Amino acid sequence: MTSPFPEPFSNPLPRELMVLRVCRELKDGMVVNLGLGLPTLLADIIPGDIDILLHAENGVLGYGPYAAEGEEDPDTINPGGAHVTLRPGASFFNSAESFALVRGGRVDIAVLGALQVSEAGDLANWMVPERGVGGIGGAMDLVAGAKRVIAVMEHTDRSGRPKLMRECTFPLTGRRCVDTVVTDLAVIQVTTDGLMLTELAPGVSVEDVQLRTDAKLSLSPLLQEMQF
Amino acid sequence: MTSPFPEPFSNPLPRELMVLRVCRELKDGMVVNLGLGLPTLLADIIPGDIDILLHAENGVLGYGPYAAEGEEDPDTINPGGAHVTLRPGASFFNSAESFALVRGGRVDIAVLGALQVSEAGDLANWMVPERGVGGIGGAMDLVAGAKRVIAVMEHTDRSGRPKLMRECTFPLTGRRCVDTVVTDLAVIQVTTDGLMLTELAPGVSVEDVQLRTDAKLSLSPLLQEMQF
Amino acid sequence: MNKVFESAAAAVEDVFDGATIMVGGFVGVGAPWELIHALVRHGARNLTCIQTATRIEMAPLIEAGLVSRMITSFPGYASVGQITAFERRYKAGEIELEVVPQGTLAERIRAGGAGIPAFYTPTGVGTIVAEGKQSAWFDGREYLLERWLKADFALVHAHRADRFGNLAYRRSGRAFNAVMATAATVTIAQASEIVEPGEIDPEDVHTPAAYVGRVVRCTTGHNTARKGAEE
Amino acid sequence: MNKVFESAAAAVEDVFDGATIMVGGFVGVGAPWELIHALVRHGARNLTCIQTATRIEMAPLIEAGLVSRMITSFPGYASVGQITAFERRYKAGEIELEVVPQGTLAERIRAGGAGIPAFYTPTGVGTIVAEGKQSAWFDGREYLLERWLKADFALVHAHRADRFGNLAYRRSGRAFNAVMATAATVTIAQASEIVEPGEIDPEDVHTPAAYVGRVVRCTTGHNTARKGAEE
Repeated sequence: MTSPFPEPFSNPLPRELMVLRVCRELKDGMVVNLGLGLPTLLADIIPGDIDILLHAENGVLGYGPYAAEGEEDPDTINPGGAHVTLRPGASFFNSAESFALVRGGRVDIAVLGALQVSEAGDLANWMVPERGVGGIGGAMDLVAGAKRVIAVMEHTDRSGRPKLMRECTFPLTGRRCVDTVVTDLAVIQVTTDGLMLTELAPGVSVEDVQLRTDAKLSLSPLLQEMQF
Repeated sequence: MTSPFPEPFSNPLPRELMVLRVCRELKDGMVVNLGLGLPTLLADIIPGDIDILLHAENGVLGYGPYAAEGEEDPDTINPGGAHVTLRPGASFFNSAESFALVRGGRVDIAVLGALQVSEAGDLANWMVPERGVGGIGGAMDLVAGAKRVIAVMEHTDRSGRPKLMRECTFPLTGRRCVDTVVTDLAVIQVTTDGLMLTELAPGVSVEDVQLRTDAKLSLSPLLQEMQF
Repeated sequence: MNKVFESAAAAVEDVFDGATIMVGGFVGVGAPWELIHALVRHGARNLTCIQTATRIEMAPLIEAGLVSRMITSFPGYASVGQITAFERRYKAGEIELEVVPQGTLAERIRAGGAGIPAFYTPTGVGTIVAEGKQSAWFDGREYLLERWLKADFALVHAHRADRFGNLAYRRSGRAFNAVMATAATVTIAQASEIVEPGEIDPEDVHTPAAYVGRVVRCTTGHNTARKGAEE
Repeated sequence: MNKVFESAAAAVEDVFDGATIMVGGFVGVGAPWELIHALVRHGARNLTCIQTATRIEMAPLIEAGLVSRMITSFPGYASVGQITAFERRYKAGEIELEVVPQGTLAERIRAGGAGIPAFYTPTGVGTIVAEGKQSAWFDGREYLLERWLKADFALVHAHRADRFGNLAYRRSGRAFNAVMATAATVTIAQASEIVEPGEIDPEDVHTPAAYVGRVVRCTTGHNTARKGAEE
């Protein structure tokens, strides 16, 4: 049986460059939360000339890159359980305080992995129904509270199935919550008129992207190639 | 015009002894909140052989007696603004945490001043209507949250008007919240059947008390003289 | 990232007529005196102010006639003979009053900072505080529905601050300061000392930098409570 | 006042069949391992457990078949291939599940400790979390009504404790431990170190003694997180 979906794109952006593209959205002084998976890579590449406060659900503000082998502090982890370092100006607090900060609107950007994003900006990122049991973690709180949500994901799943949908088919994390989607093919903004393609990865055409997108894309008048 | 009320009792208990009587209710390990006014005197007379954690609404648990002249810490006060000392094992927290502890039922005894107490245990202690503007402070939270409320007050006001009423006439602090009343004449328990006289101050008769009480008092089968 | 302002005057410069202001401090301890006095000089009017009491921290703003609405747990002092500036102006009809039990006040401010628009509390059931409020029963007990409180500006006093806006209070200076600092669009902190990020131990930060917009170094010495200023 | 128990076994001795237990720890950091293992040995059954995840701290209790209901934000791990003890027993119908977003879980526990029976939150609107819940609109936005969570026992790990029950956590060991410690009828803390009252600076106490019923000294070394144990 052949796949009903187009071939995956031959030369998508590597994960490192997707993350580098997301990093350009971070500005000095911002509070940023990085979801599990791909977004956590950002912690290691934030430029030294800006001060970003990375927020971790488990009660840390201002953590830094992964700890070097042998220099791990046993009680300093990111929400994924990886040992991280602290930047100067960090603080610890409990989980209720941590999510108070999130719901209270103090997170400027939440960068989250995604399974599906709809043209209305609905996000599904916690459960693949055929696996049966998912993990919500802090994602629902983050999409409810963060000022801006950036979803970062491969443009399609491994079988080529589009992840940018007219409607999500997986259980939702939140409705109308995603502002920007960064994929291995493009950058897409969620507007009140649906999805707008604003940037293309090097070597990717508008057709390449639309072919692999379930929702209809509009084109930004300022459509350009992704910068890193 | 003569007063419609009986003469004030000639030889009521001094404030120091009222407070000493209340002190006998405190047991090792208890968390106790002392309201403004008369109850604050308790902080100075807690026996050294029991550990009581005094809770202050402004975010202290485990404060001690008043600070000696010249030894005041500028940032260590009770809710009345008086400089106090700390006992070993004290802790500081913010006002939201302080009242979380109160509403959460962690205060074993709240000792509060009172303007009026009704036979149902209603308490009025924050406003004299003719003065027009009162101060609720933390009293409504304390009566809602403390496991036990002891009201301590003179048995009548200065004109001889009873303060133990069938119904309070002043604005309430809380309904059915007072468990015990300690006055300068007697100790009275609030029961489901109304007020029960359990102890008499030295030299005070049942009639002396009932005469100066608007509500009907029942007599405890164990009625005794107050011990200090 | 540098949130340090050169002066209290500069830090309160954009406070506008009709703004809602939370004012920290408890019986004078942890009172943001320099910001309060800067605000008096700035002169924004028709302020709605939120403070647990009216007698001490609020006095300069009330006496200057800048306050038109007060949300407080201590509008007056039943046990004190003298009348305060607040009581005088309130009775003259110049200031509107919303009386809130102190714990409900703290929880409403905390809710404002925590993105909780409303919550149920047992405090005030059966009293005048319940008037006009929804109530509901849970597990056999009645509770009142209370709404969050937020402000345009919060004025707080910290013991130490860094240029990211991390704050540490001293002892009972924490009280309402640490709660109000979370609930305003712009939180302005005066601090006895300003240090470099990292100098406040991450375990000792009471208000994380995310909540704080502006930091000003105190020019006068450490605040002191009024000795024996019992309410 | 002396809340120190001689052993973890003695501290969990009265945990009864059908009890509700909050279990602290986050990906193993701040996990109350000695109390967890004592509870496994004690063997109380049909427990309702509250933990932010199911894979690490809960594994010994679930594998021993003691848990019949789980309230958690991470029942499974979408990104991990292997199936956990929880997933196996859940799919076999042996454990009931209530999935709660992590922030709502923290806030519900905090509400349990704070005497707030219910509150409104924006989290989960329009998702399966909203099913069967009341919602209300405030200022043009929809919110869900969530109930407090309380427990019969909370098991937490502290870095330092004193015999009054004051607790101080270390770094991200604070997370859920400090919240759960406020919301149980009996809070049981294991601590790496037990000191005399006063040795923990009053500014450094994270959980005041009023919340804590029992304290046990850890017999093993300091807990460590699983390196890179990414969920």
